[in-house]
Amino acid sequence: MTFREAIREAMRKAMQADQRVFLMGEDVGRYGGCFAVSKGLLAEFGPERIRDTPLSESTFVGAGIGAALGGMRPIVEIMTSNFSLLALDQIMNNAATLLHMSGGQFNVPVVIRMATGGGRQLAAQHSHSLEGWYGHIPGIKVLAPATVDDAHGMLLAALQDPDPVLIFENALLYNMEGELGADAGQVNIDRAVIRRPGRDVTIVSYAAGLWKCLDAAKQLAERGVEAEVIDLRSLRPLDDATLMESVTRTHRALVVDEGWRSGGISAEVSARIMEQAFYELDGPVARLCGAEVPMPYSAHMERASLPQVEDIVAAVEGMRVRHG
Amino acid sequence: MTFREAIREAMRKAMQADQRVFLMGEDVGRYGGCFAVSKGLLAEFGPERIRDTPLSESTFVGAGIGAALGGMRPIVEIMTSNFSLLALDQIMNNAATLLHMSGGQFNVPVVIRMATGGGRQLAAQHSHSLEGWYGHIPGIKVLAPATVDDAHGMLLAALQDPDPVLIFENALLYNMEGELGADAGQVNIDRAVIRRPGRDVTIVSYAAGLWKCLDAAKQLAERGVEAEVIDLRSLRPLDDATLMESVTRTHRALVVDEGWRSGGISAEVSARIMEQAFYELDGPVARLCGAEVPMPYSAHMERASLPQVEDIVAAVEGMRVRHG
Amino acid sequence: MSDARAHQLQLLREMILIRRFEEKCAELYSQTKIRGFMHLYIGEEAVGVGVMQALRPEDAVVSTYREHGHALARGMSGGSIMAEMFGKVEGCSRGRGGSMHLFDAKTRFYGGNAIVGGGLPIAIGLALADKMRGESRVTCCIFGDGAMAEGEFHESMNLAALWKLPVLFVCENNRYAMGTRLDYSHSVTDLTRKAASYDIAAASVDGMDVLAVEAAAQAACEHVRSGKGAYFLECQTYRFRAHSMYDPELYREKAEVEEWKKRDPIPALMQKIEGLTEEKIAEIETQVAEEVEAAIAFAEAGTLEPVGELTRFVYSDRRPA
Amino acid sequence: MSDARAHQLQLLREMILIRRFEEKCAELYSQTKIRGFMHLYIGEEAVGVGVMQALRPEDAVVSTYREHGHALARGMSGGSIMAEMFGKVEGCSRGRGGSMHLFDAKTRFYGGNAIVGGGLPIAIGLALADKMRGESRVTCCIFGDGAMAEGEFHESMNLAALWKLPVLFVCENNRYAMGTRLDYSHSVTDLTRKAASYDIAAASVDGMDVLAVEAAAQAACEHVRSGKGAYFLECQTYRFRAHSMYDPELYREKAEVEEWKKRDPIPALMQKIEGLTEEKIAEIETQVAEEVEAAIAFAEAGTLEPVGELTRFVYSDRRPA
Ligand SMILES: Cc1ncc(C[n+]2csc(CCOP(=O)(O)OP(=O)(O)O)c2C)c(N)n1
Ligand SMILES: Cc1ncc(C[n+]2csc(CCOP(=O)(O)OP(=O)(O)O)c2C)c(N)n1
Ligand SMILES: [Mg+2]
Ligand SMILES: [Mg+2]
Repeated sequence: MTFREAIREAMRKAMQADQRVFLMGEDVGRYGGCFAVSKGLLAEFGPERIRDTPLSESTFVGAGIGAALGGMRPIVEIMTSNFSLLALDQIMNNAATLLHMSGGQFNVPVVIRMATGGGRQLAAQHSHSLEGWYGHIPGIKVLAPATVDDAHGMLLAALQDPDPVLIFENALLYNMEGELGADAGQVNIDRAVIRRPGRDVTIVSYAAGLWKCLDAAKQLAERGVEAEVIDLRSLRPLDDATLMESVTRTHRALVVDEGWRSGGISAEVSARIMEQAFYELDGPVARLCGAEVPMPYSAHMERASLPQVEDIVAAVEGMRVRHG
Repeated sequence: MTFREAIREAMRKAMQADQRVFLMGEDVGRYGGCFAVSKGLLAEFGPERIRDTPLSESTFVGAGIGAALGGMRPIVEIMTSNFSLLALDQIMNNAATLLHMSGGQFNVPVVIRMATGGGRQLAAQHSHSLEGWYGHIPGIKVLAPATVDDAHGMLLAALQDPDPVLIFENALLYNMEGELGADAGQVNIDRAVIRRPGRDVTIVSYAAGLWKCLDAAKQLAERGVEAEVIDLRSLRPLDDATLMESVTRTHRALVVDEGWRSGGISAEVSARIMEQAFYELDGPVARLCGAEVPMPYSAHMERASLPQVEDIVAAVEGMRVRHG
Repeated sequence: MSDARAHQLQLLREMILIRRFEEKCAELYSQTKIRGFMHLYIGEEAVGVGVMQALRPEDAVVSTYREHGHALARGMSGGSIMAEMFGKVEGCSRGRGGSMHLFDAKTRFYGGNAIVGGGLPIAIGLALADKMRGESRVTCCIFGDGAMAEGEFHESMNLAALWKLPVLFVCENNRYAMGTRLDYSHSVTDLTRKAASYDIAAASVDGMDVLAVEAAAQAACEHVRSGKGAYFLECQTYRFRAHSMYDPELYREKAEVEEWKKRDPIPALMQKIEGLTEEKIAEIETQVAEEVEAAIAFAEAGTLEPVGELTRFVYSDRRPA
Repeated sequence: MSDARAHQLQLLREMILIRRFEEKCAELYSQTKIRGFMHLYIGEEAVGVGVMQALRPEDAVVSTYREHGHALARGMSGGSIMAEMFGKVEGCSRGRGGSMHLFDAKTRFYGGNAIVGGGLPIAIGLALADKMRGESRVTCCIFGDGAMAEGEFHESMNLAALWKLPVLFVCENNRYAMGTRLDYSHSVTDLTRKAASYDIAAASVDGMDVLAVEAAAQAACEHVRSGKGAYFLECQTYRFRAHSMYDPELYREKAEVEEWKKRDPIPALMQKIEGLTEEKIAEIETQVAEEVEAAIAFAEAGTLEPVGELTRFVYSDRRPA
């Protein structure tokens, strides 16, 4: 099953189980979803529950918030994270604030899914990884699945959550194959997960970047460096405990993020390790991030804009991690 | 002269000197500016150059970008940083990308000013300090004046800049009095400034927070701790050199930011010190930030949401800075 | 006393309540009991009072930052509103919202929204929820003339029409958006023409005449409840006071304000109520004054939310079963 | 040969150039020479070619991601466009933009904008700059039927009308926004009614008839240049190909596409040109084929931008004097 199918499967299950769940967004229905995630759902659930919207991000996201207030469990799809900027007022000023500023009266159980990330030569208005940046906003949760299991289970968990949850789907992962157990259900969305244990250095990443880190870890292992690779999974809240426990063992950390460096999630992870595990560190936490540029179209320039496996390997080696 | 008047004076000078400069925004003209910054300018320059716009943040910001492309030097005023979210698509997807994605053909010399910050009991849709968060975006510059001199000189400098510059004016500062030399002109916007020298600990802040830090530094001095206080001034780009030079002397740093902590500018400053001055540190860089909540209305809760002088003093003392 | 006359007296009472409540608010603002931004409704009472008559308890209201009048007319207690503005935990939003952010689940009052235009999509969603579940409830969305220039107005009208949603759009056209006069905000100042461009049924009504507003709102709600889709009601009104407590009112002539004050909705209604005596008016004023005083007393007696609760409700206390 | 006929032949040549150029693009896409998102204009050539006739060199164009045709008709070289899509530094955007982001300062072609609706405010600003400086230039802003649902359309139309800005709004109504048919996007599908709600002069024209588009655009530009303010021109057209290279076209019937293909603007114009011979057509095709081949050769021969320049132009190389 692909990552894409896993998300579709989760939506299908949720809609079968709960009449309040519906999907809304541009071209989710008749077109089949811009990345084909919702393909087939229109035939199964009809246009009332698989709602094509006009191009109007701010209003259909706001409508998702309103429908959630009204007792529904909407899934709102935004085609690409760059377009979500059009809806950011609704996300930050409404979804994220309503529960708190109403003194606990109105919670907003909306799920907002969107594609994100570079690597497909879509250039400067379709390629950015804004998920880490969204992690700044209190009142929302921000998830970034890397595996088929998480693509499926996080969506189910998000739909059970009483608060607004944003799920960023790195579009490079849609075709990724993986196993999904027959009994797969919702997953824990509070914890980061160690995807590969290791004793020499902690590499922190998420989503598409995670797979590059795992590849790099393999190469490093051949050179005698055992890297532990952590998948953040949730960018807000962050699971400090898992991070600190790991760094306390490895004493070194590298954060790999395809998003822009300054003020990105990599900065937050670094700052937290500084605060909570400074005396465990044998050297500074390093960051390897997307270049701070609007994403260029040409393949070689885009490649240069994103952290690659060899960069990760080099970064770890540059940290002079002591071998074994 | 107040901070407010200094900004007005800079706008006046710029409009007198350069026919291309004009001001556009909601209620900048007939109303006199929501914070009275532009009061009187309509009478002096007329409605062509002091343009009241309809409520339509996305379009009047985009129009500023377009007018800049068309050879003008627009100053666009957004009433409050929370409202700027409505224009974020134009800022990130257009202003910040056009020069790069056009291969250097089209630069965007627009200046976008907005009020920001809490402390006035304006609650969850009018109070956030989003300036640090904007520092994530490559292609724009982000300024945060703390002094009358900077309020004036940064605006003049921004108008000379070929690229989009956002200026965040903490509304608590508008009534602050200060001196402005008769020959005051544009100021350097590339450098952070040491507002108070000290040898024991570096406190990093900007805008309204700076003044709290200076107050705290006075109290700390009475207790024998000499704090160096740095005013970042520019949140993008950050002036690493000034920061590292200071930390290399003091070996301790505290970042004070009224914005939210996670993924804010405080995280970036901490991460950079980690990367560039780790071996100079005697202890972890600490952060004191706005509470991660939608800003509450009631005075005592709002106060509790923002770093206060006593919190800064306590934070420095908690760092066990060695005295003398 | 006829039912009709009793009802008129009730409308009068509600308008006077809003008026006196807000006059006190202005005083309390000067005394710094109330802080932040505060926007008075004085002069516009007929709109809120008239519109709310047409709503049923199960309907929803999405309002703006100029919402004291809407909240009172919707049946929220003056005490909970005043306590809110005093920043007390007994306030309708636990003191977290203040004047601009009144909320009340009981009366389905979804704010108190201070991003101009930001409430429109929320209303669309509430109405969508009702429509999907086959509820015949109305979502009443109130906004100003200025808000209609925002993109979200366009998007929301289109969606409401496209999906035939049960929304009552109420535009309080008070001729200014802060200091920006209608004709500086809109190229077309007949606002019902905008509704027409989405094929949304529309009417314009004298917003200084509470009976006219009520009748128009009743007709509008009937349209919405009967499944014909959204309705746009423009109420032509005027604010007698400044935009907020900080506004020096440079943008309009005193004479214009005075002209409109002649159409004050409260005396206008008084003249229409048959045999209304000075005594009756005095009785109402006394009752209202007591109610306002009680609200203030409630607010004064209120307590502060413990600081330790600052981060409570950033997220829900618990996930539901 | 009459001037009129020569002009018609020129229009034909331009449309054929776009058609053949894009047919090649599709091939080159299959060969992975071109990557990313690519949106073909095939079927809609009469709109871009017709509209561009009415523009002068000093005018500005703000376009969308479906802009190859606009760029070619505006006079940008096929080579610089093809090189751009090949990701070469000789491309009109140094290979940084690709198909969706063609830019050209010389012809005042301001993109190649891939946020639907995002170009409208930019056009407003360009026109404002002209107006403030007393230039009598036109800013031509092109967008689709889908874009008109975005809030920025509403805000931009209002501002253009309010400030009487010299903007020519060109809506390419090809009846679909990706897979969303016009009547699922808009409650009112007569798009000129939207323009009317801002008091912007408007016309709708057969977008499959290049001569009609040209005439309408000329009239529109005259209106704009004479200081009467903005103009809205709807061009009714159809895209013969998929929305982009990824679109399985589940949302429309083949028969509908075939029906529209009967109105293909190229044969339609051919039939109108007096005494047009097969030889003449073959001659044009040959010239065009050569031009397209030359463009491809130019692109193939192009070089890659040095990786070291990645961060160049995030900010300007230097501050101006
Ligand atoms: C998005 C946004 N922009 C600007 C403001 C500042 N502001 C508050 S009220 C207002 C005027 C709104 O006018 P209108 O919609 O006519 O309502 P009125 O205040 O007249 O009732 C403005 C500009 C805001 N709150 N939100
Ligand atoms: C803000 C935004 N939302 C969604 C998209 C994805 N998208 C690209 S083109 C398109 C359809 C636009 O339709 P229309 O305006 O009619 O232009 P057409 O493609 O038909 O020429 C969509 C939804 C986008 N690029 N930008
Ligand atoms: Mg108004
Ligand atoms: Mg279209």
